[in-house]
Parts: sequence; C-alpha cells; structure tokens
Amino acid sequence: MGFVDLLQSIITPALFFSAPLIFTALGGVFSERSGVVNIGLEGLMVMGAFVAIVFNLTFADALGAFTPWISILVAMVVSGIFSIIHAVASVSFRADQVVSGVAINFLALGLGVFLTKQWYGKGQTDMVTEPFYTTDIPLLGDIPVIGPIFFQNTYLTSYLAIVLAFVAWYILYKTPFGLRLRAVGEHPMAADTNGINVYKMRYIAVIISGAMGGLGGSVFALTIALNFSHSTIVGQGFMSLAAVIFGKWHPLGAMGAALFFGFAQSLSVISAGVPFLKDVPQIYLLIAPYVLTILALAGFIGRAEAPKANGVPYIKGSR
Amino acid sequence: MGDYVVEMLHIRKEFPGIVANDDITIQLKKGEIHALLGENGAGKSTLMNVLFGLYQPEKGEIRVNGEKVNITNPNIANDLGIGMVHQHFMLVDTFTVTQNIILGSEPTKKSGKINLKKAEKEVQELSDRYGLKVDPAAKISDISVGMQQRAEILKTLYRGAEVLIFDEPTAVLTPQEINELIEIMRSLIKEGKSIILITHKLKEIMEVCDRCTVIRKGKGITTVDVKDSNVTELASLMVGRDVSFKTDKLAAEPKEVVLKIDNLFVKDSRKVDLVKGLNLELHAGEIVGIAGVDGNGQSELIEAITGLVKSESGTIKLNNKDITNMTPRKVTESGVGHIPQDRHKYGLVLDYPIGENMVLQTYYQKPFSKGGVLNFKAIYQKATKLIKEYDVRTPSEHTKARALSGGNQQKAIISREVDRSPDLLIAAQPTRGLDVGAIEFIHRKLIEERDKGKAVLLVSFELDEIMDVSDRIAVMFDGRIVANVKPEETNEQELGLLMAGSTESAGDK
Amino acid sequence: ACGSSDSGDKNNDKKSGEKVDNGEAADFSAAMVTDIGGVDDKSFNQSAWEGLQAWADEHGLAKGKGIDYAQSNDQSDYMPNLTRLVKQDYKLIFGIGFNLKEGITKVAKQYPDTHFSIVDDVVEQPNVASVTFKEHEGSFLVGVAAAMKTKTNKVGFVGGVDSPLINKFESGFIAGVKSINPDIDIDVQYAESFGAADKGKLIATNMYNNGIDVIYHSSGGTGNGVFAQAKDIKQNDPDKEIWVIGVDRDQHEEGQIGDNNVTLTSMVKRVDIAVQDLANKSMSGDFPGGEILEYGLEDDAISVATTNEEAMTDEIVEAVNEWKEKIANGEIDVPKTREETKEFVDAL
Amino acid sequence: MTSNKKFHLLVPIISVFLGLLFGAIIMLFSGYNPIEGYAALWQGSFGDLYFFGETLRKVTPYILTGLAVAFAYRSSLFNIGAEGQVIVGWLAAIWVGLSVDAPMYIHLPLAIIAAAVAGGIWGFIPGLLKAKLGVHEVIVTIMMNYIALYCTNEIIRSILTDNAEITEPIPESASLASAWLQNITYFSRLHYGILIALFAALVMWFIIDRTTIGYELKSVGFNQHASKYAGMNVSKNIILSMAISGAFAGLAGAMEGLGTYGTISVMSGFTNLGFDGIAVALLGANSAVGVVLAAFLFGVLKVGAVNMPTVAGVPSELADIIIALIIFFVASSYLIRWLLLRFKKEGK
Ligand SMILES: Nc1ncnc2c1ncn2[C@@H]1O[C@H](COP(=O)(O)OP(=O)(O)OP(=O)(O)O)[C@@H](O)[C@H]1O
Ligand SMILES: Nc1ncnc2c1ncn2[C@@H]1O[C@H](COP(=O)(O)OP(=O)(O)OP(=O)(O)O)[C@@H](O)[C@H]1O
Ligand SMILES: [Mg+2]
Ligand SMILES: [Mg+2]
Repeated sequence: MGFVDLLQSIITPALFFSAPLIFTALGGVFSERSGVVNIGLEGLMVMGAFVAIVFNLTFADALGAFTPWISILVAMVVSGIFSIIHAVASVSFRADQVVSGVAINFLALGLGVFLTKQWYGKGQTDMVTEPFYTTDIPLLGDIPVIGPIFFQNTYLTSYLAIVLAFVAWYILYKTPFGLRLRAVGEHPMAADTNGINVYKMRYIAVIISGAMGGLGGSVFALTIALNFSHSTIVGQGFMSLAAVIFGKWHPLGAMGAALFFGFAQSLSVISAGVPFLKDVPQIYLLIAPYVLTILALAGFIGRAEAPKANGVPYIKGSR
Repeated sequence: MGDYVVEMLHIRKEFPGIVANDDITIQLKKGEIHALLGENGAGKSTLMNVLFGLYQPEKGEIRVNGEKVNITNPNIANDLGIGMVHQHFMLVDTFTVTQNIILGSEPTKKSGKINLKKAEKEVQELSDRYGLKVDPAAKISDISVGMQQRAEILKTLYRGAEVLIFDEPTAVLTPQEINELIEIMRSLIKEGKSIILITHKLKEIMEVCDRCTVIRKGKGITTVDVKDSNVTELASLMVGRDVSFKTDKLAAEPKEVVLKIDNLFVKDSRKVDLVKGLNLELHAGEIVGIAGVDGNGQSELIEAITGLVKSESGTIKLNNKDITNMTPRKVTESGVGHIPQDRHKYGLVLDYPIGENMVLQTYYQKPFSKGGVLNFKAIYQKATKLIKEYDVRTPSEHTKARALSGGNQQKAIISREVDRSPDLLIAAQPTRGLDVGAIEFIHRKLIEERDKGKAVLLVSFELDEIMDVSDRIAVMFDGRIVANVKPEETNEQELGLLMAGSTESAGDK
Repeated sequence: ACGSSDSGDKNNDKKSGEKVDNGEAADFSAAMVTDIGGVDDKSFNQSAWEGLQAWADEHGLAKGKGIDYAQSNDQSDYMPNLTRLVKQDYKLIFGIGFNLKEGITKVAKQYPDTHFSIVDDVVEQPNVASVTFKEHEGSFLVGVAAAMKTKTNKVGFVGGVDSPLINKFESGFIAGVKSINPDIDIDVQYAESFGAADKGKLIATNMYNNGIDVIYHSSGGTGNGVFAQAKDIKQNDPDKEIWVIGVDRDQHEEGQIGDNNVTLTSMVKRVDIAVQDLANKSMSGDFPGGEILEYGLEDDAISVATTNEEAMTDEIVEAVNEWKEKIANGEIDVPKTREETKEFVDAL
Repeated sequence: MTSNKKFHLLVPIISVFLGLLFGAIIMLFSGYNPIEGYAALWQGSFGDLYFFGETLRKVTPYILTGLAVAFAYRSSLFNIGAEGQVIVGWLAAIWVGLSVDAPMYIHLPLAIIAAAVAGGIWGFIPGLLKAKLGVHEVIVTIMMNYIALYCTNEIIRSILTDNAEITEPIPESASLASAWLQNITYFSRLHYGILIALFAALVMWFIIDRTTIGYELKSVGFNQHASKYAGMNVSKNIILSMAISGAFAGLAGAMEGLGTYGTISVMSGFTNLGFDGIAVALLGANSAVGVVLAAFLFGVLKVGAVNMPTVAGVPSELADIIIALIIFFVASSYLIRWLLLRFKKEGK
C-alpha cells in the first residue's frame, strides 16, 4: 500500500473518530476557561446523541436530506438547556462543580434510556434512516496527495469541527466576550471589580459547553452509532475532558489532542493489518493509544496550568 | 455639604462574629487627599469595600456630590466615578497591562474584534498624562509590583474615576516607588481628582494628606486636619494609648558566629544569577538589617538559606554546621525561623484554622503529635496562648486563617516563628501592612530575641525600620553585600547611594 | 434489618410471590434472566423472550401470568434476579447468555427442586439443562456465502470480545470461506467490546479500504459501526459491491440504504426455538436435567437468512444448502476453536 | 456548632426525600404507579434478608471506591482512575488466589494485600507523573482505566486461563465468602468484605483527621508553597495520596473477586464501580462517614431498582435519575449550609 494511501487510510478515519471529541472538548474549554469544571461532558454527549436520534427518527420522512443537520441543531439546543442545571448548581448554588458534573452524567443517561423505553418500548432505538454521509470536497478533493488524504470521503461535520475550533479560538482570544470570559476564569474578583457579571459569564460558558457537548454527541450518533442505547456514548465524554486538559484549555490545543486520540486509535487499527506489525500481539496495539497519550504528556506536553479560578465558585466579597 | 464629593454617613457593616464597621462617618472634600487610619482589623478595607460596592452596609447612607446613592456593585461605583486600588491587586496575571485596563470596556473594531492597537495607544496617553510609567504590552506576571500598581491606578482612570481609593498602596512598594506614588497622587489632585488613602505609615499621612479620619475597632473616632496634628497624636488616636517610635534598645553585644555565608550563588526561576558570590556573617545577639532595592537578590538569598531554592555554589553554615541545600525541614530543625515576605503564598495555609497554622512546622513533634497521631488539645492550647500573647484579632482559634485581616495574619505568623525561638530568625518585611502599634510590638519582639542571644536577619525596604532596629546594616546590591555600616554612623542619603550601587563605600569604618 | 420481619422462610415471600400465585399457571411457569444486553437487545435476549412469549400463547399464559423476565443492569444482578424468580415460584428459569453460567451454577445448587436452563454455556447440575448452539456451523455457512460473494478474495471478521464463544463464530466462518476457496484472505479483528461502534467503524473502514468486500461481524453494538461504514460507502457509490453479514438475528433492516441493502445475509440464531422447545419438554415432565442440548441447523435453531434475494443468488443459496447437507450428514466436522480451525484448513 | 451538625444530617435527608419525590412525580407522568414502583424498590433491597444481604454486598465495593475518590479529593487530587484500580485489584486478588497455595490465614490476607498493592500502583503512576512532571492526574487516570481493562482481559485469556472468558473459582483459603452470612441471608452473596470496607472507612477517617500524614496531605492540597515552606515533601504527599487512594479502589476489586464472584471474567466494558465511586464520594462530602452512608444509599437504589421492571414495570433507569437528583440537592444545599453557618457565627 502506497504511502499516500497509508496516510489516507489513517487520517480519514481519524477525522470522523475525532470530530465528536473536538466539538465536546471545545465546549469543555469554554466552560473551564470561565472557571466551571465540567466533567458532565459525557452526560451532555449522551443527551445530544439521544435527542439527535429521536429527532432524526421522528422527522426523517418530513425533512429528508436536511434531517441530520436539523437534528444536530436541535440536539445543541436541548443539551444547551439541559446544561443549565449544571450552571444553576455550580454557579448560583455554589455546588462543588465536580459533584453537579457527576450528577449531569447520571441524569442524562438515566433520562435518555428511560425515555427511550417510554417512547419505543425497548432499550435501544432503531437505526436512523437519515445519518450523515461522507463526501468528496469538489475542487480540493482533486488536489494531488493532499486531496485524497484530507478532502475525499470525509464527513462535513469533521470539517465543521475543525472550523469551529478556530472560531472558538477567535472568540476566546480576540473578542471582548472572550477576554471577559477568560478573566472570569482567572480572577473573578478582578473581573467583578471591572463591572463584569461573573455569574452571567459563567452561565453563558456552561450553556455553550452544553450545546457543544450536545453537538459532539449528536454527530457521534449520526455518523457512527446510528442509533441510541445505554452503550452509545461510553467514555467519549471523558476522552473529551482529557482532550481539554491535554490541549491546555486552548481551543486549538484541544482540537489537536482530540485529533491525536483519533489518529492513535486509527493507527492501532491499521497496524493490525500492516504486515510487519501483524505478529505484534493485539493487546499492544489495543493499549497503544492510551500509552501514547501518557507518554506524550509526560514527554513533551508536561505541566498544564488550569485557569486559576477553575472549580472555585465565585463568592462576592471574599478572597 | 456641597463641597463633599463622597460622604459615608453612619455606616455599619457586620460580619459573622464581628462588627467590622460600627457607625463610621467619613466625608471626602473635592481635591483633597483624605487618610483613613486605623489598626489592623479596624475596618478600613471593609469600609472602602462598602464604598466600592463589594459589600452592602447594614446601616448608613452614602452620598456622592450630595446625591444619596445606593452602590450595590462595583459597576455602579465605576459609573459614579469611584475607583479603588485594592491592596491585593485586581489584575489577571496572564493578561497584558492593556488587557487588564480595558477589561470590561474594550474598544472594538466593526468586526467585533478587540482593537488592541487603539487601546494600547489610549493607555500610553493616559500613562504619559499622569506620569504613570507602564509598558502597555507587558504581561502582568512579568512586571514589578510597582508597575502592577500603576496599572491598577490606570485602570481606575481609564474608567474616568474622579475619586480614587488606595488600600495600603505603599505597603508593597519600595521607598523609591513610594516617592513616585506620592508624586502621582499629587498630580492626580492637580487633575482635580480626590483621594482616600489607607496607610499605616503616619509619615506618609503627614506628607501628603490634608485630613485624616481615624477609626478604632470598627468605630469612627475623629477626623483631624493633618497640618494641625502630628505623628504622635495620630498614633495615640488610632491605638488608644501612647506609642513610642524610636524603639529604645541597649547596645548589642555580638557573640559567636551563628550564620556564615561564603561566596554564595543562587539562580532564580528564570535561571539567571541573582545572588552572585555573596558573603555574610551574622553573630549571636545581633540584628543585621539587609538594606537594598527590591530585586537585588534579597528574596533569593533568604530562600537559599531556608532551603526553598537550590544554591548553585558556595556554602551556608549555621553554628558551623553546613546547611547548604538542606531541605526546608532540616533547615528549620537546625534552628532557623522564617517570617516570609509573601504571607499568603508561604506563611499560611489559608484554609486551615488559625490554630492549625500555628504548628505548621512543628505538627509532627511532641507534644503536638505522638506516633504520628495529632494531639489537637495540645495544638489548640498552644494556639490560644500565642493568639493571646501576640494579640492576634480573630473570632476564634478555629477561624480559618483566610478570614483574618492581613495584619492579623502577619501577627499570627510572627508569633509562630518567634515562639520557636530559633538561633537564627529571618524576618522579611515583617511589618508590611501593619499598624504602628503592631510594628512597635514586633520590633520589640525582634530585639528581645536578640537580647536572648539569638541572631536576627532583617530584610526590609523601609529604611527607617532598618535604621531603627538593626545593630548592623548590610547593604545588598546586585547579588552581593556591598557595604557594612552601623546605623548610628550613617544616614538615609548615604544608604540610598550605596543601595544604588555607588562604589565609594562608606562602610567598614 | 427492616426486611427480616416478613421473611420467615425463603419460599413464601408473599409480596413478590402473589403475582403468580393467583395465576392459573400456578402448576407450571417459566421465566428468564437477561444478561446486560437487556430483553430488547434486538439479539438473543430478545429472541429468547419472544420464544417464551410464543410458548406462553400456546398455553394461554402471559407476562406476569406464568411467564416473566428479569432484566440485569450489571453482572452482579444475575444472582439476585435468578433468586428473585425462584422466590416467585417459577418452575423453569432460563439464564440467557454465558455470563449467567456462574449464577446458574450457584443458584441451582441452592434450589435443587427448581429447574434451570443456561443458554450458550454448559452447567453440570442435575437440575440444569444446558442449551448451546452450533454457531460455528451457521458461521460456516455464511462463510460459504461470503466466499462466493467476494470479488476481491478478501473477507473480514469483526469480533466483539475475544472469547471462546465468539471464537466459535470466527472458526466456523474461516472454515466455511476456506472450504470454498483456500486462497481467500481473512482479516480477523476484535474490538474488545460489544458496544464500541466507533471502534467497529474504524475497523470496517480499514477493512474496506484494504479491498475487503464482505465483513462478518459478531460484535453486538460494535457492529453498528460496521453497518454505518458499509452504508456510507454504498451511499457514495451504489454500484460498489460491499457487504456486511449480520449475526444472531436477521439484520436485513440494519443494512437498508435507500433501495440498496448491504446486508448480504445473517447468521440467525433462534434462541426462541430452543427456549420454546425446552419449556415444552419440561412442562410435559421430561426436563433434560444435566443434559447438554445442542441446537443447530437440523432443528432450524441455526439458519442463514435469505432475505436479501438479489444478493443471495440462487447459486449461493444452493451452495449453502449443499454444505448444510454435508454438515448434517457428518461429512464435515466444523471447527469450534482456533486449533481445530488450523487443522481443518491445513487438511483442505 | 451543634445545629451545624444537625444541619449536616438534615441536608442529605431532605435531599433524599426530594429526590424520591421527584422520582415519584416522574413515575406519575410516565403513567406508572409510584407506590408500586417504590414498593418494588423497597422489596428489591429490603424485601427479605436475601435482598438485604445482596444490598449490603453491593454496598461493600461502593464504600471502598467512594473512599478512594474521597481520599484523593482531600488533597485536591481528582482520581477518575478508581475504575481501573478496581479492575487491577480484582485481577491481582484472583491471581494470588489461584496461583498461591497456602492456609487461609496467609492466603486470604495475601490476596487482599495484593489487590491493595495493585490498585496502589495504578494510583502511584499518575501520582508520580503529577508530582514530578506536573502531568494532570485526570488525563492519566482516564487513560490508565483503559489500559487496566484491556491488559486484564488479556491476562485472563492468556495467563490465568487457556483463552477462556472466566477463570476457575478461587479456593476456599482465599475466599471472603462466608457460609454463615450466606445462611442467615438465604444464600445472598454477602461476605466478610463488608467488615473490611467499614474498617477501611475507619482507617481513612483516622488518617485524614487524626494523623500527621493527613495533616500534610490536606495542607499540600490547600497550598503547596506553604507546605514546602513548612518542610513538607510536596511530591511525596501527592504520590502517597494517589497511591493510598488507589489501594482503596484495589480493595474494592478484591471484594468483587474474593467475595462476590470468586472469579474474574473477561470484561466487555467497565465495572462502573469506580465511576459510581466518584458520585458516592461527593455525595458523602468526601468524609469517611459520609461515604459509608452514601454507598449504602447507592446500594439500596441500585439493587432495588433491578426489581422495579419485573414487579412494577418501571424502567430501572429511574434509579439513576433519582440518584442524580439526590446528588443535585445535596450539592446545591451547600448554599443553605453556608448561610446557616454564618447565621450561627453571629449568634455566638
Ligand atoms: N468578608 C469578611 N468576612 C468576615 N470577616 C471579615 C470580612 N472582611 C473583614 N472581616 C473582618 O472585619 C474586620 C475588619 O477587617 P478589615 O479588613 O476592614 O480591617 P483593616 O482595617 O483593613 O485591617 P488591615 O489594617 O489589616 O487591612 C477584621 O476583623 C476582619 O477579620
Ligand atoms: N473569606 C473571608 N472570610 C473572612 N474575612 C475575609 C474573607 N475574605 C476577605 N476577608 C477580609 O476582607 C478584608 C479585606 O481584605 P484586604 O484585601 O483589605 O486585606 P487587608 O485586610 O487589607 O489585609 P492586608 O492589608 O494586611 O492584606 C480582610 O481584612 C479580611 O479580613
Ligand atoms: Mg485592609
Ligand atoms: Mg491591611
């Protein structure tokens, strides 16, 4: 197999594997940059997947080819609203943010499966008829070498993920909103004395993370799982959380980390087929992605500084 | 009444356990610098936080230009033209000066992008106008405390503040920075601003303030015209008794060498040499004051002695025992006490009760623990004793250290370190942020230790503190001790020159 | 503590017992315990329950009235569930899936006068009938189909968790493929999970990229990823000849994409037939306690789906039936393990 | 302070009540009978001594994983790795159980210690990386979970067995199972582990609240600089905290291995004991006593829930929803506690 083909066969899958993680991790970045730890990402993805699948099943006939796109929009909205629970608990009620994050995870899975059983009378839905499909990007796809690797049979959602990463970067680092959001996460009292409404900023950030988590979950559901059950989202949310930290709370970093995971997974699958790796025991390939991540961190990523006020509920008039 | 820009009338503010402000009234005339004076924990910061909208008062009213106002948050304060320079700076370390200044009211381009160029220009203009030297593009974490403070001031001016509140601005500044600040305040007044200044340094009050409101234990005492008052009067008004300033002490009788440092080299976190071949001797029964401009290696020297940072080369001997690069614990055990410069970072575990902070280095020793098991009875007995002895104002020994006024936090640390009666006591800025009563008290403690035959190393940017307390002054410049002088044989000017590195050393006579 | 009062003796636990006590089927009743998959896993749990329901219809019973199931949320639920049903006086209790082996073994010892049956594994107890299936034979036949369908002479097998049971599928499949054409390459990969659709999709992508055109999956939810990938390829290029072979149930529906269908066939495992059969046996008093009943092609408990007519050409169907014959009359002995497979293949 | 204590008790009680209330409302709206539902739940967890025994059995590992997470949390470390630590602990316990041959008074302790050590090592690694390189423990522990899962499966297949999915049961000499406990609970799998768990809780309380070790761990958690200044070894404490935390989780594995199952089988997914441990710990406000109570609540709801579909037709996921709600109420009631505290302070 030629080198280009090899690259293509590693990168193309890596892209669809990573996309859901990128979306969700971006959400995580927003939330944690504002000082709200969000280990509820897993639950937010579950919610997104659930909503997208249910919507898709219900409206596929009516909406036809638009269904998946509208599905992920709806998933974003619903998960965004759902995440308000986390905001209320951890911002207004000063709950331990990890606690309410955990609750989010329980609640999402519980509700998702409970309602599935309610509405479909079974533990898992049918497969959607209108999932996302890969496409070749018209012109770009024809570029030699690059084209096949990056622009042929890939999901538009994968590009969306990458684009959004840059958008998120722009928002966080170039706009007043971003500056304020980061200030709130670093030194809320300073932000407060500058007349920034700390609580409002944190609410917005958490809701964004909800929407992005929902987006991640729905894209996972509509590109990979195609149905919803208790085992649709298993750990992707936590991998996204890892990506947030791996990427040092930076949108592009998080995207890089998520791509890294996808790349490593894809690599480990490919390797099973590659001749000279054929007789490496599967177990090594199986754990390779995780070991690689640890090595990468220990090796050259090293110390990651969380936003200073991350996880600390803001209490007016105390230091 | 019309000529008051700000009036706080009969303000009452309670906190769990204490009444921080009890019927306090302060009236600020337009264009005046008004001192707010009071002991640690008297309620100054609280009162100002009320004015700035961080706290809501239980009673009393606030008027701005005669209008009754209700300041429920800093936004409103800003809009009313009230700006506050907090003592613990309200700056985001990871942002640049400009970003910090514009935060909350950012100029943008049509694209919605922050217009940094424009902002930096504006900041530059402001800083030129008021002579507040800052580098608009520098990161806060990379600039000096002085510049950070100037950034804080610019922040209030950028928001068009007419009334500025300074909460102990000089406590963290070096003498030269203080002089600059005083100039700045004067020029602010020229620009028609009015200022409330919280400080414990009576000299400063005499120098720049027009009037001075004194509060004690949360109660308003009086407001005096500075020009017809004097330092002693202010002091006794504040403390409620007479305070003596010149700490009277017998001549020192130095004995054997306790601390001997030879050719010491220390790098800082950025791997640049800050201590460069330093030599120092310190005898039992003497207080040596290290005079020097901030950033000449004082901190690194102390951290090297106490084992907090690695010494590159050279030796540190304590009672002829080599303690170079020992762990902090070993150093402590071999008889070194350390009153750290940064009380919040090093001195205290703010989330531990004050009581448990009192045994921070001794918790593992008898009687505080036996066989690895803590003996809280013993711990809290000790704590109660120290709190009483050193008059640490706290609701109880079970109160979190965080809840104490900084001044009282400092007293707690000093009590802990002095009480261990180490052979060598290192005191870095021991009286920073403390009221004169407390200062007097601490100076006496240091001298007592000396008279007990201990060696005391005092590092301070306050020349008169150095002059006052030390038996010998070692001037530190560029990582070396450049001169040894006796306080009675020198004066501030000479010291100033030496500290600035002028070579014709007056020392060693 | 609290519970102790109303529980003198293990067999008259009124509260939970009543549901069946007043049912007309008080003389005979059967229930089942699902594994984690749940009763609606579109797979063998579901199939088993369908079997039990069919049997109930025959004898005028219904859920809660003579039949019932207990759902397990994790592996520690198996024993309580089994015990619960014992306490509700069910005469015959099925444990669905090899995961329940341990549970059945223990509970059967504790309640010797209740009849149990373990599906997909073997428990040697006088009051337990072990039901196993000849998945390897079914897999062999879909292997035949795959071998005849492949144009690239490359086929793939995606397994859930690498375990003896799944190895049975793998072995039969390989044997089947090789018996048609020994030169066909077979890429075998395990996702190490029955719920990792993303891993499944990665594997499928890679396999199809490498020119494999038929994938047989025996991996539960992980298979979703395989179908997802196959359908995506089909969507982009309807003429592309790529196939998935389903497992346990006829997964035709999963393969539907527009007017095309990527499901070549499925290795159907009719747990329902077995369950029904066994329920009848033990009701009519000849409960095969201690025996191992191996259901297979002969009693249609194992079959090959032919729903996708245009894909399963007559030629293929014929061949499949031929080999089915050979297996039936013992001409060939389909391997169950990797070792046996090796011998089998070498012998070709 | 007294009323503060009272409040400490009040908050969880109110929260549990509210959680159940909302649960009932949800049942009503989805057309179930809440009374029946909760009756079934009660039945399933306290119905009789058997189910009560099962409940306690389930509580056992929850206590330990809860302690694990709580312990690390007390020094501001977040151990999401309890899951993996449980798995390796389980493996180690069984491994020793099978490979060593010794009298009980050696064998059992050995197996238990092995589990603690294995879990400890699994916590030590992230601790070390955090202390020496500042690598964030959350990522490392997440990764370590997967490594634990896959490696354990592999070891079961290729070392502990000859490619089987489940090991032989361990000999009596290494078993925590107790005939006596089983008898008084009608063959529930309640085992002596519960005592170990409770003892572990005592140990945690003692270490954290009474010893110099705990003093250091908490101090390092609050302020590393001050701790260094005070002569504590920050790295050592971080590593120690994670290792001890891991050891607790490892013990939870031993409970499952030596107590509940007596074997270990290839896992197709996580046990969730570790993840639930996070909830248990936080529900218990990271205090030893709190964790024990929270674990009990968890056990009751989880075990009871399994009975709901069978008896009342209510999906067992309702339990998860209720748990989530309870956690929210507990979490959010910090506001009330805080207010009340300030209030009290003024009173004095
Ligand atoms: N947010 C708060 N909660 C509880 N107590 C407080 C709070 N703020 C201040 N106090 C208490 O109120 C009293 C006054 O505190 P304040 O900071 O106003 O004193 P201060 O005059 O600024 O002292 P210093 O000279 O050390 O700055 C102190 O006893 C302090 O402990
Ligand atoms: N969480 C809290 N609980 C109790 N008191 C607090 C808390 N946070 C702040 N305070 C009080 O708020 C007051 C204002 O803090 P400020 O920044 O003025 O420090 P300070 O009192 O001036 O002490 P210093 O000047 O020595 O740092 C402090 O005196 C402290 O007593
Ligand atoms: Mg103050
Ligand atoms: Mg102060």
